[in-house]
Amino acid sequence: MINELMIIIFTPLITGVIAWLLDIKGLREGISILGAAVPLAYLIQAHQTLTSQPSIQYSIVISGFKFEFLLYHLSWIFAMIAGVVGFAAVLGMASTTKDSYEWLFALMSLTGVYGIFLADDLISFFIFWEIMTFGSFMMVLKYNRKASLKYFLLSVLGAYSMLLAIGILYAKVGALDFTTIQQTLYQDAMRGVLGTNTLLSRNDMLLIFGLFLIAFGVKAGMFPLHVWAPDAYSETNQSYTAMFSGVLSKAGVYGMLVIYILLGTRLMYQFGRIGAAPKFGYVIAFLGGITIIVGGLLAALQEDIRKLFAYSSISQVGYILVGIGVGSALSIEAAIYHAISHALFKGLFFLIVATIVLRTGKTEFKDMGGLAEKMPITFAMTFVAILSLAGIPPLVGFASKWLLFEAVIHENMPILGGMIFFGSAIGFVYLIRFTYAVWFGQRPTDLDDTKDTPIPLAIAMGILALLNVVFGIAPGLVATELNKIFGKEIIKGTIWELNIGFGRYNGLLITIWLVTGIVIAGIIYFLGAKVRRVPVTDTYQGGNPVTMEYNLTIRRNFFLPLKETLAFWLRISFDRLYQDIGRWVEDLAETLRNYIYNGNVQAYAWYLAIILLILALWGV
Amino acid sequence: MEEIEFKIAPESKIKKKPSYIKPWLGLKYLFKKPVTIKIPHEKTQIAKKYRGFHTLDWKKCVGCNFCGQICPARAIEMTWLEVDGKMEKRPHPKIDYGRCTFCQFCVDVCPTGALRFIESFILTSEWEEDTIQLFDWVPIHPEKFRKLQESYNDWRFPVEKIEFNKETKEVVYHLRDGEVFKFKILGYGIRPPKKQKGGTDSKPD
Amino acid sequence: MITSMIGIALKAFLILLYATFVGFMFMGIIRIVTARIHRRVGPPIYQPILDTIKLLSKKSNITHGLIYDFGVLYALGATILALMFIPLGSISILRAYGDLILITFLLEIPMLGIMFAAMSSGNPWAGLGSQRALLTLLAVQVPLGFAIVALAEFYDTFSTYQIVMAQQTAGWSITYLPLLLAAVAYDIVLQAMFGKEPFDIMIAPGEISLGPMVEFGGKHMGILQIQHAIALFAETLFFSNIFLGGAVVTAFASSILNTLASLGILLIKQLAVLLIAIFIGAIFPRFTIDQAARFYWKWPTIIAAAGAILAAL
Amino acid sequence: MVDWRLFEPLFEFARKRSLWIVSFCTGCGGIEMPPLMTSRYDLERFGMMANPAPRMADLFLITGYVTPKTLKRIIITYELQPDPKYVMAHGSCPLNGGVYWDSYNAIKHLDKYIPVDVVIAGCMPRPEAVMDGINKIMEMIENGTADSWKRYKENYEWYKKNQDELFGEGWREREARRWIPWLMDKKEE
Amino acid sequence: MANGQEGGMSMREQAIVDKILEKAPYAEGKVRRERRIEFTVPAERIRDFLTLLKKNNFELMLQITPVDWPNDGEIELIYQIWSVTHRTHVMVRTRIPRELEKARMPTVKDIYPVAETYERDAHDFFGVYFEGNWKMEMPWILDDTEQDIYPLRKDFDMLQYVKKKYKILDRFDENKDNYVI
Amino acid sequence: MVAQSELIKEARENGMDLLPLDKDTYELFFGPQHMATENFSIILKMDGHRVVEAIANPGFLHRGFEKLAEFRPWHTNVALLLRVCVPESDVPETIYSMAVDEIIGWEVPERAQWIRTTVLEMARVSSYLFWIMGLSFKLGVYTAGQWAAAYRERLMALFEQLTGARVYHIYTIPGGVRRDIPSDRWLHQLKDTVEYIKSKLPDFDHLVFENYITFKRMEGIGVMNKKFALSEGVTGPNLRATGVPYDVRRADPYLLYPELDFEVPVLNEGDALARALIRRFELEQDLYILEQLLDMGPPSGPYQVSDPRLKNLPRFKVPAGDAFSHVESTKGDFGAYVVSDGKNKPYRVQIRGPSIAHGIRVLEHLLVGSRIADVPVILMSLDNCPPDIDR
Repeated sequence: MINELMIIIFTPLITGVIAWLLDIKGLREGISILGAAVPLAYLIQAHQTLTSQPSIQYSIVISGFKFEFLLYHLSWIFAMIAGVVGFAAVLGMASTTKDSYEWLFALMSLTGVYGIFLADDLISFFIFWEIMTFGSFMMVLKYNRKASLKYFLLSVLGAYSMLLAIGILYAKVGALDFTTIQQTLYQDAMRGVLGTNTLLSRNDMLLIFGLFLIAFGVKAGMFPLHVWAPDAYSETNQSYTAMFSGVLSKAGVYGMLVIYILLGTRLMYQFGRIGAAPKFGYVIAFLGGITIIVGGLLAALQEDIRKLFAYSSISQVGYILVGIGVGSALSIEAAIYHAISHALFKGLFFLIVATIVLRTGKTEFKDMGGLAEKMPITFAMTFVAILSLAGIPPLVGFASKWLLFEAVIHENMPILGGMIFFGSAIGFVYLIRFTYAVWFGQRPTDLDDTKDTPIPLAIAMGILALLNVVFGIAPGLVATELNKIFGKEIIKGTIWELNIGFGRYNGLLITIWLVTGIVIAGIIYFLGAKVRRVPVTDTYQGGNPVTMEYNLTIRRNFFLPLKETLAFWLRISFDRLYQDIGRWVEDLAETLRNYIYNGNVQAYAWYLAIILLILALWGV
Repeated sequence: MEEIEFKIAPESKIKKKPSYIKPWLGLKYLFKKPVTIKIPHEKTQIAKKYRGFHTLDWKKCVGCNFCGQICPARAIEMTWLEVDGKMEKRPHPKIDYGRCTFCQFCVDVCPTGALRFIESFILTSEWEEDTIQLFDWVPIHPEKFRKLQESYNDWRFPVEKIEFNKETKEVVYHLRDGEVFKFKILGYGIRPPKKQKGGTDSKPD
Repeated sequence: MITSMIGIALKAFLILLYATFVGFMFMGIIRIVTARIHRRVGPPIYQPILDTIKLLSKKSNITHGLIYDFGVLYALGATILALMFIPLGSISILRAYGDLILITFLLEIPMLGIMFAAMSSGNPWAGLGSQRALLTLLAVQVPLGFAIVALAEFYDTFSTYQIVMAQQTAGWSITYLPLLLAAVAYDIVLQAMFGKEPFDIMIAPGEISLGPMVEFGGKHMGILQIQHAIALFAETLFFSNIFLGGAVVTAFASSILNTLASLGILLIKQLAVLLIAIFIGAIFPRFTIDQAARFYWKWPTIIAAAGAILAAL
Repeated sequence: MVDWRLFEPLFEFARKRSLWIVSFCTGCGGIEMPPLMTSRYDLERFGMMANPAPRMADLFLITGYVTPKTLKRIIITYELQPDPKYVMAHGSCPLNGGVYWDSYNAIKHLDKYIPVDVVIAGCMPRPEAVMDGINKIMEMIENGTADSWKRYKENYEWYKKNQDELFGEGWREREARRWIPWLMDKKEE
Repeated sequence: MANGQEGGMSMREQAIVDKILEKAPYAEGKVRRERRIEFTVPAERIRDFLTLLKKNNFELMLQITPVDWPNDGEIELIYQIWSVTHRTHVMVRTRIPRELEKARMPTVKDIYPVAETYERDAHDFFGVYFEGNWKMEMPWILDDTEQDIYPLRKDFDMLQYVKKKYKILDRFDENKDNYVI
Repeated sequence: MVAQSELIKEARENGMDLLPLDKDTYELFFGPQHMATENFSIILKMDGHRVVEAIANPGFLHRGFEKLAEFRPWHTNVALLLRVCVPESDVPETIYSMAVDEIIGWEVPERAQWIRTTVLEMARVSSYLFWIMGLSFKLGVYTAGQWAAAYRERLMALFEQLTGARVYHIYTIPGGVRRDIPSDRWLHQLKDTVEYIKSKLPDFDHLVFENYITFKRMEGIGVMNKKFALSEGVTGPNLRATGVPYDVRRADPYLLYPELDFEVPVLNEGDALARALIRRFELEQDLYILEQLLDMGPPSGPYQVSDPRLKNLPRFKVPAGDAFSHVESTKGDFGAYVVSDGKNKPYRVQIRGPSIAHGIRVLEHLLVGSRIADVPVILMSLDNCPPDIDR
C-alpha cells in the first residue's frame, strides 16, 4: 500500500533503464510498455482507494531530506492524464523508436512527470521537474542539437527561477512541504487582513510569483516563453511528442495550479481582484489569451506538420492558462477539463503525425496529399481528432471549451471571451489546412505505396480516439471527478449533461440529434441516383485537360492572405528577440570573461567573499 | 511629348470620391416597375427592316446567281426545280440557314428584286436528320410569308416541316397554316441539269 | 415515454419541415428582391425548391471518396441539429439546452462539413474557396465573439430561451446601447454568414467559380441547397431571438393560435433581418479576403468590443 | 429502392423550370447572353441562371462557331456535367459551318462530336430566338425527347472516334502536357 | 478636308522622312499622305532602322504585317509604327525569302517589347522565324496538329485542307463540290 | 527555382517519376470555361493566392479571318470582318471600309460620314455600357451590371432600326453605308436614348465608380507606367490612364471628328481605377459627342458614293494598292491594313486589334504578383477582348 506511489513514480524509470541495458529488439519494447502500463493500472486502482479516503500519502527520508508524496484528487487526475497519454505514447514509440536510448529518456521523463504530480514538497517537486526536463532534453538532443539547446536554455531559465523562488520561500517560511507553506501563507494573508505586519512583503510576493510564472510558463509554453516549443516538439520522435505535448506541458499547468494552492490566498490578498478574478490570475489569463492567438495564428502559417501541431499545442495550452487565470472554481475545473481533452486530442494528433512521418518519411505539407485513401485507419483517427480539437460537438474538445467559454464569460471578462472565441476559429482554420494538405487532394506519385499505420500505433490511437468520443458524449464522467477536487458540485448534471446554472450542455442529446440529422440527410442522399467515383484529374479546371504532372493542390502558403494581413504583426518575433538578447549576452560574457576570469586566484577569492556578503546581508 | 493641341480633360472632372453612403441610392428602383419584357406574354417590337428570313418571288427570279456569288457563306445554291411536273425556266436560290449570316448582300445585289427579306427570324428545331432539313429551303413567295407572319405575328419560320426524299429529290413544305407545297429538285448550278436520269447525277458545270 | 418520444419526433419533424419550407421561401425572396433592385422580374418564389428537386433527381452523380459524401451529409445533419436548439416561439424541443455558445458553434460547423467535402475533391478552385471561407470564418469570429459575450454578460445567462423571455418583459435587446452595438456587429457578421456581398468572397463566381461548390453537383448540391435553406432560417431566427425580442405570444387562449402568432411575428422579424442583408448585398462590391479580414478586425470588432465592455461594466 | 416513376412528372417539371447554364461563351453568340441574363430579357424568370461550374449545370449553350481548340474544352466540360444534360446550338455555325464554312479552324458539324438537342437559326440569334429555343428545350424535356445525353452514352464509341479523328488519339494528355515545359523551366535570363 | 491642308501637313512629314533618311542612308522613304510615311529597309538593317525610329520618338508599334508574295518568292514584313509625338504612322517595309528555312529575321523585341507578340503571330501564320525571340516555340493561337502548316501563306490550299480535316463540308448536299466564289 | 528543376531533372534521369513536378506552386487554369474570361485562357502559376506567373493562352476564337477575307468579294468581307470585335462590331467595319475607300480614292459623302460617326459613337456607348456590366459583375455589384445591360438594349433597338440587326450590323461598307437613316423619328429616339443614358450615369457612379469598396478593390492594382505602356504598344483608355494623351480621333482625325468638340481624359496613376475612371469619363464624352452630332443633324445628300461599278458587287474590283486605317475603339487603336492586287477580292487584310497589345504581354506582366481576386478586375480594367487577339 505504501509503496504504491513509489511504484507509480519509479516503474517507468526502472523499466527504461532495463530496456536500455537489455537493448534487445522486441523485448525492450515489451518491457517499456509494461513500464508505462503498471503505473496506469495502479492509478486506476487508486481511484477506488480515493473514494474511501481523501488522499494517499507517502514520505521517504534520504540523508536528512524528507521527500513527501501525496496522491489526492487533483494529482490523481493529472497523473491519469500522464498515465493514459504516456501509455499511448509508449505504445506509439514501440513502432517509431529505433534505439533503446530513446526508451530510457522517454520513460525517464514519464517518471519525472509522475513525480511532479505526486510530489508534496518543493524539493521533490524540483528534483522531478529536473528529471523530466533532462529526459525530454535528451530526447530532443538526439534529433536536433539546436532545438535542444534552445529548449535547454529556456528550461534552465525556468529551473533557476523556480530554485530561486523556492529558496526565497524557504528563507521566509522555513519549510518546504506544501501543507506547511500553504498554511503559513494563509495565516500571513490573514495577518495582512488584520493589519499586522506580514511575513512577506509585497515585493517578495511579486518576485516569487514572477519567478514561478517564468518557471511554469516555460514548461507550459506560455507567451512569450513559448519559443522553445515549436522546435522541441517538432524535432523529436513524434510518438514521444504525444507525451511531450500532452503530458509534459501539463506539468507547467499543474505548476500554475500549485501557485494557486500554495500562494493563492496570499497573492489574492496582496494584489486584490479585478471583478471576480484575482489580479495575479488575470496576468496568467491574459498571457494565456495572447498565447491562444499567437499560437493559433502561427500554427496556421506553418509549412511543416510537426510545427503546425507544436504551435497548436501552444495555442491550446493558452486555453488552460486562461481557465486557471480566471480563477473561479468553475473556470479552474474547466481548465483542468481542457487539460484532459488537450492531452487526449493532442496526444492523438501527435501519434497521427508520428504515423505519417513513419510511413512517408516526409514532414512538409508540400510533399503530401491524398493520403486518406492510402491510410484509412489513420484518417479515421484524424477525423475524430480534428473534430475534437476544432471543438465540434459531441466530442470532448467541445465540452471542455464550452465550459471554459461559459466560465470565462460568466466572470465578466469580455476581452478574454473574445480571445478564446478567436482561438476556437483559428483551430478550425489550421486543422483544415492540415487536412487539406495531407489527406485530400492530389497524391504525389512517390506516396503511392504508402502503407497504413502499424498495429501498436493503431492501438494507441484507438485508445485516445475512444476516450475523445466517450468523454465527449458523456462529459459528466469527467465532471464528477473534477467536482471531487473542490469537494462540491460545481458542475451539476447527469453523466451526459453539464449544468452550470446559466448554461447547459448535453452530450448525449447532441449526439442523438446529430445522428438523426445525418440520417435524414442520408435518406435524401440514398434516394438519389448512384454515385460514380472520379479521379482528381477529372475535375473542373476551366475546361482544360490536366494530368498528374500539374500541381492541383495548394501545398505551400495556403494561408498567404492571412500572412499578408498580419504582415505587420509577424515582423515582431520573440524568437528573434531572444536570439538577439542571446547574442548580446554572449557578447557581454565575452567581455566580462576577459576581465573577470583573469586567471588570478586571488580575484576569485574576492568574488566568493562578495557573494557571501551579499547573501548574508539579504538575510539568508 | 510635343505640345498637345486638343482639349485634355482636367483631372478633377475625371476623378471621383469614394463614398459609403451613395451606394444606398442604388436601392431606388426597388419599387419601380421592372424594365423586363416578359417575352411569352409580351411581344417585342421588331424593327421594320430587320434582316430576317428570305422570301423569293419565283416569278421574278431570273436565276442570275448574283446572290450565290456575293454570299460570304456560300449559303446560296442555285437549284433547278420542278413544280407540279413543270420545270422552272430559271434556277432559284436555295438558302441554307446552316450557313447564312443574314447579311442580306444577296438581297442588295438581286437585280430584279425577287429575293427579299422579312422581319421573321425565329427558326428552332430539334437536331435530328429530318427536322434540320428546315434549315435548307427555297424561300417561299413574299406575300404568302407576309400573310403567315401577319396571321400568327410571332416572327416564326413559315414552314413547320420540310420532307425531303433523298432518292426522288422530292420536297414537301408543310406550311404553318396547314398548306402543303410540293416540288422536286432536279439539279444544282446555273446550267440546266441534263435530262432526267433519276435526277441524282445532275452535275453542274 | 414512447408517446412522448413520438410526440417529440413529430414536433421535430414539423419544425424541420417548416424551417425548410420557410428557408426555401427566403431563398426565393432573396432572388426576387434582388431582381427587383436590378429592375427585373426575377424567378417565382418557389424557384429554389424546383432547383433542389432538379438537383436531387439528377441521374448521374460523382463522388471523390467517402469524405466527399459524408461532409455533405454532415453539413445538413449539423444544420438540423443547430435548428433544434434555437427557440422557435414556444415550440422548440431542445430550447432548454439552447446555449448561446453551443448554437453559435453549431451554426458554424456545417461549414466544416462543406469544406471537408470540397477539399476532398482536390480541386484547386475548391482549395482556394476553402481558404477564403476559412479566413472569412476567422475574420468574422472576433466581432461575433464579442457580440455573444456582450449578450451573455448583459443577461448573465447563456440560455437563448432565457434571453428571449427576458426580452418579453424588458424590451428588445437592441433598445439597450451595449446590445445595439452588438447587434450591429452581429448583423455585419450575418452578411458573411449568408454569403452575400461584400463578403461572398468564399464563392465569388466571377473570381473562383463558386470556390468550394465547384465540384458539387446532383444530389450533393441538392442536399447543400436544403442545408442552405435551413441555415438561412436558423441564422435569421437566431438573430431575431437574441436581438429582436423573439416571440412568445400568450395573448390567445388557444395554444395553437399562440404558436401561430409567434411564428408569424418571428417570420416578420426574420424577413427584416434578411432584407437588410439583401440590400447591403445588392449595392456593394465584393471585398478581397485580406480586405475583408482587415475590415472585420477593425470596425465591427471595435463596435462589438465596445458593446461587450459596456455590457460587462 | 423506392419507385420514383410516380414522381417523374414532378422531376421533369423541375428539370424544365430550372435549367442552369454552363457559362462558357464559345463563340460570338456569347454577346447576346448578357442581355438575356440581365434585366431586359431576364431569363431567371424561367429559373435559368448562368453557372460557373459545369458540375451543377444542365444546359450547355454552344453560342456560335466552335474552333477545334474550343471543342476540346467543350467536350471536357460536357463530360463533367451530370445527366440529364442538354445542349443547345446557336446560329448557323455549329449546324453547317456558317460563314466559316471554309475556315481551316472552325468545326463544321457539331453533332459529329457532341450530341445537340436544339438548334436555332440566326447569325447571331436574337434573344427572342434564343428564348424560343429554350422554350423548345423545355417542351422537349417535358415530352422526354430531350435525350441527347442518352445518345452520347449509347453512341460514345462513335463520338469518340470522330473526336479522335479530328484531334488525334490521346489528345487530352497531349493537350494537357503542352504547357508543362513552359510552366516548369524558367526562361533563359 | 484633307486636300486643303495637304501642302502644309506633308511638309512636316517630309521633314521627318528627310531627318530619318539622313541617318539611315540604306533606307528608302517617302510620304504617302498626311500622317503616313513609308520606308523600305533591307532585312538585315531592320534592327538598326527600328532603333533609330525608336530614338526619334516613334513609340508605339502597332503591328507587324507579313504579306506573302509567292510570285516574287518573298514575304514582305511591314512594321507598322505610330508616333504619338509626331502623330504619324510609319510603315517600315522589308522583304525576306519565303522558303521556310530562309524565312528568318532577327527579333526586334528588345527595341519594341510588344513585337514579341506580333512575331509569335507572324511565326504561327506565316512561318517566319524570328531569331532571339524565345517565345517562338511557345503555343500560340493554332493548335498543335496544325503546327507544320502556315495557313496564311498563299500556297496553303484551304479548301483541300478543310475537306481533309473535317471530312464533309456540307450537311445538306454532299455532292455540292463547286466551291468557288 | 533553378534548384527545383535540377532536382526534377535528376530524378527523371534516375527513372523516378515524382509527380506533380513542382510542388511549391500550383497551376490554376483560368478559363476558357470561366465567368471572368470570354473564351480566353490564362494559365496561372500560383503561390497561395498570389500569381507567380501568368501565361496567356489565346486562340479559342481563331477563325482565320485574314485568310477567309482573301476568298470573299470586297463588300462581303464586311460581313465577315466585323466579327473580329463582337461588342463593338462597327469598328472593324469602319476601318475596313475606310481602308478600301482610301485605296480606291473614294471621297465618302458627308451624310455617310455623319452616319458613320454616329454609328461609331453609338457603338462606343454600347460597348462602354457592356464594359460597365462586365466590370460590375466581376466586382460583385451585380445591380449596376444589370442596369447597364438593360440600358444598352435601347441602343440595340436603335441599331436594329438603322441597320437591320442587333449585333452584327453589316452596315458600314466601302463607299458609305448600306441604308439611309430610317426616319426623323429615329433621330428623336436617339436623342431620347442619349438623354436617358445620361440621366442614368449618376446611378452607375453611385454603385460602381463612387463606391468605397470599388476604390479599395481597384486602387493600386495592375499599375503600368507611361514608358512600359508605350513600349508594349498599349493604346486607348489604358494608355491614357498612364498619362499619354493619345486618342486616334484627335491624333489621326477621321470622319467628322475634327469638327466635334470633346475632351480627352488623361490620368497619371496607371492603375485599374484610373483605367476605369477614364472609361467612365469617355462614356460621358461619347454621349456629349452624340448630342453634338444630333444638334448638327445629318447633312443631306447621298449615303453612298455613286459608282456604276457598285451595280455588280460580286465583280467589283479595287485597284492595286494598300492602305492602313485605324479608329479609336473603346479598347484602343483598332487598325486595318488592306492590300489589293486589283482583283475582286482583297489580297491581304490584316486587322490590328488593340487587345493583342494589352491582352497578352501586358496582362501577363500585370498579373504577376496580383491576388487571384484581382485577376478578373485587371482583365476587365484592361477591357481585354479575346476575339480581336485571336481573329
